[in-house]
Amino acid sequence: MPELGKYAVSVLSAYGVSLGLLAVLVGLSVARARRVKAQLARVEDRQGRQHHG
Amino acid sequence: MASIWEYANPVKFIRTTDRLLPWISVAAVACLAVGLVWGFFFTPEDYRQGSTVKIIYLHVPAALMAINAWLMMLVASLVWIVRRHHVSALAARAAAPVGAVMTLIALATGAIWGQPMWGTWWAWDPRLTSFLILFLFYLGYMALWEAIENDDTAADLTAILCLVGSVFALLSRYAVLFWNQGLHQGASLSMDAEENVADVFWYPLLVCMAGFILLFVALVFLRTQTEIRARRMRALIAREGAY
Amino acid sequence: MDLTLADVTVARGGVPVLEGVSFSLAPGRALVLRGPNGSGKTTLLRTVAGLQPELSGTIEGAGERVAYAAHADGLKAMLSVGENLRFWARVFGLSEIGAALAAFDLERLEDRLAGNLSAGQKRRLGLARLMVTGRPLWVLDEPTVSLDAASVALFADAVRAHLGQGGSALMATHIDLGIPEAGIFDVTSLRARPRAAVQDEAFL
Amino acid sequence: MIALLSRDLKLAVRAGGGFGLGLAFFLIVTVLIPFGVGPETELLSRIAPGVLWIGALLACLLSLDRIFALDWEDGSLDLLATAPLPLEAIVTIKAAAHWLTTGLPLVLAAPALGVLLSLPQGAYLWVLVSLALGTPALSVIGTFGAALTVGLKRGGLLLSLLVLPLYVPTLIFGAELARRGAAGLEVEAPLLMLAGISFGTLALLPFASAAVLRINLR
Repeated sequence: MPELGKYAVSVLSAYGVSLGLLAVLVGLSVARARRVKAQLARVEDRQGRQHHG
Repeated sequence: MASIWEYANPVKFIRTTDRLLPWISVAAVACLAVGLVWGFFFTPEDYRQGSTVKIIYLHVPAALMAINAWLMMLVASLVWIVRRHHVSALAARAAAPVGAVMTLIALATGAIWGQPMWGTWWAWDPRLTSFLILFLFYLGYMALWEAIENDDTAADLTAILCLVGSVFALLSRYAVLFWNQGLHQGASLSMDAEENVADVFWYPLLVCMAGFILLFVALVFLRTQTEIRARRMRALIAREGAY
Repeated sequence: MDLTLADVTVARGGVPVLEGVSFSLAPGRALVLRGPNGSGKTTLLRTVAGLQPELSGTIEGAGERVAYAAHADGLKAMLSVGENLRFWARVFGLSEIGAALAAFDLERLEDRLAGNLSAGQKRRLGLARLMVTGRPLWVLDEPTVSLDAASVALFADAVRAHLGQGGSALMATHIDLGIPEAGIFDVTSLRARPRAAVQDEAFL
Repeated sequence: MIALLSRDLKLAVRAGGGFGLGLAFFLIVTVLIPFGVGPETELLSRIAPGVLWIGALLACLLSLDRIFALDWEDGSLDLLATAPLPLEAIVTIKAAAHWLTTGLPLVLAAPALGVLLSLPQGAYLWVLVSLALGTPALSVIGTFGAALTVGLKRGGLLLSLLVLPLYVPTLIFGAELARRGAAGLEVEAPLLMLAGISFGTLALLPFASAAVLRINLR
């Protein structure tokens, strides 16, 4: 751990806030990507069966 | 020779980006890890700013992407208006939240950096103020996408809003510079990368910028895929109802 | 000049509702569109009026020749009958409203606020608006809604007078107006086969 | 064109037209400010130009959703679109009518409200000039926002969200012009910028508004 001196709180909170925001953004993006992909697969599956069966 | 417009086909876009996405994601994480660790642990303190200089490894790349994301949306909107490629409109939609978060990071880090420097969390510094206004533009753009039900109408209206907004964002930038010149003469924060940043800070910063760019590209690819799939799902369900 | 539709496809919200619509309407003639609810009559009329683009095919003789009247009359409740009519006359570059008031028996109501009219009276005012546009092609969507028998007769007379002056009328209506110049065009057989909206095609 | 303008003006002043609402709102905002910041004359007179600008801007914003919503609901907008007027002319007239019924009264009321805020003697002229020059831009930009949200239910809040960022340059240069004029500083730069914004938006934005309206009508 580097010596951050009197600005330690500022530096650490900047990193914390930024990485936290990025993590939320990535997390939400990936979660929605998975959800939509699964929903689409379900709809495609259903329609595929209807058309061929 | 394949035309670049081939990638405007949704299926082709998904297939291509599916192949690229793992590589870009890995590269993004690697660059971010190297750049941030390098910057955080292995760079000296600035003689004037102390350890707060370490904030630039987040602030500068985020600010860069905040503006570039809007530029990308502007280009995508123009492509949609001129050539009417659906992927283009959806890519603009996908980029907006990423740009908004980048703007938020730039704002937050700017404010946190400013706290010890100015002695206050927020100063109406021209650059920070401009980013605040940019954030409002992002909010309006996203809200308009959400509010309109018909997908093509939403794409058309948001594209025009993006065009008009770009002009006004530029105007606001000049207005803000003009407005604040009397308040903080010369005291504005000079976290410009070019100015007085020694090589020792500059190299890790470059790596971080590369990391943010790659992260942005990866997120936009992923989110555009999601938008395409959501659109396809709506289309399939609508067709189901039509037959 | 005739109104001519050649192989026109119209869409509602991007979904084709009528396709292969072809007819032509000569001056002095009227054409009544028939078809069940939701079959696309309104969409076809809006397309002819130029409010939405046709998906394919060509429409000639519409554009600046159209006076359009829909379910909503475009009346301002806080303006009098005369003011409403005079406004639309001036928008279309005219000023004379006397004939329109007389034709729809609105003369006694001229100074009454449109907001105080009954539904049938409002409808009559909305139709009187057609006469002050000076345009030859009337495009009418269910013009007789909320009109009583006497008012329907007034309307039929106005349409016949319009046709007599070389105008033409295209309308969607279910009742028989007793206009001998009118032909019938049934859209039922032209309903588009169910399919996806055009904006969705790229995603299927 | 004159027919449309005079109809809109007539409608605005008749009962239920909403004329005067903006003015009343302007008055209330200006009266509330001293309750919020304290009655100290010196402070009030310093912030007066800015307060008058903010008040005028908010009052303007309040009436934007009426520009197209009423004509949309009763079908007039469809009928106007089939009239021999280009949509560009229609949106310009709509903006002009909004300015005449909202912006102009605000400009004229501003000096009177300036008295309540102990606006300095020399500032009256510049507040008047800056508002007279800037409020047309507010109406034109607001018309664009109204055209964007015309068919939407609950479009009012969205309209504010879309329009407020677009108002930033006008507000900055307008308030700066008033402030500098009040302080006796050089006013040429903000004056030119404000005039440029007003004429620029007036010349160009109607095309965007008409395009947006056309999309919303189809």
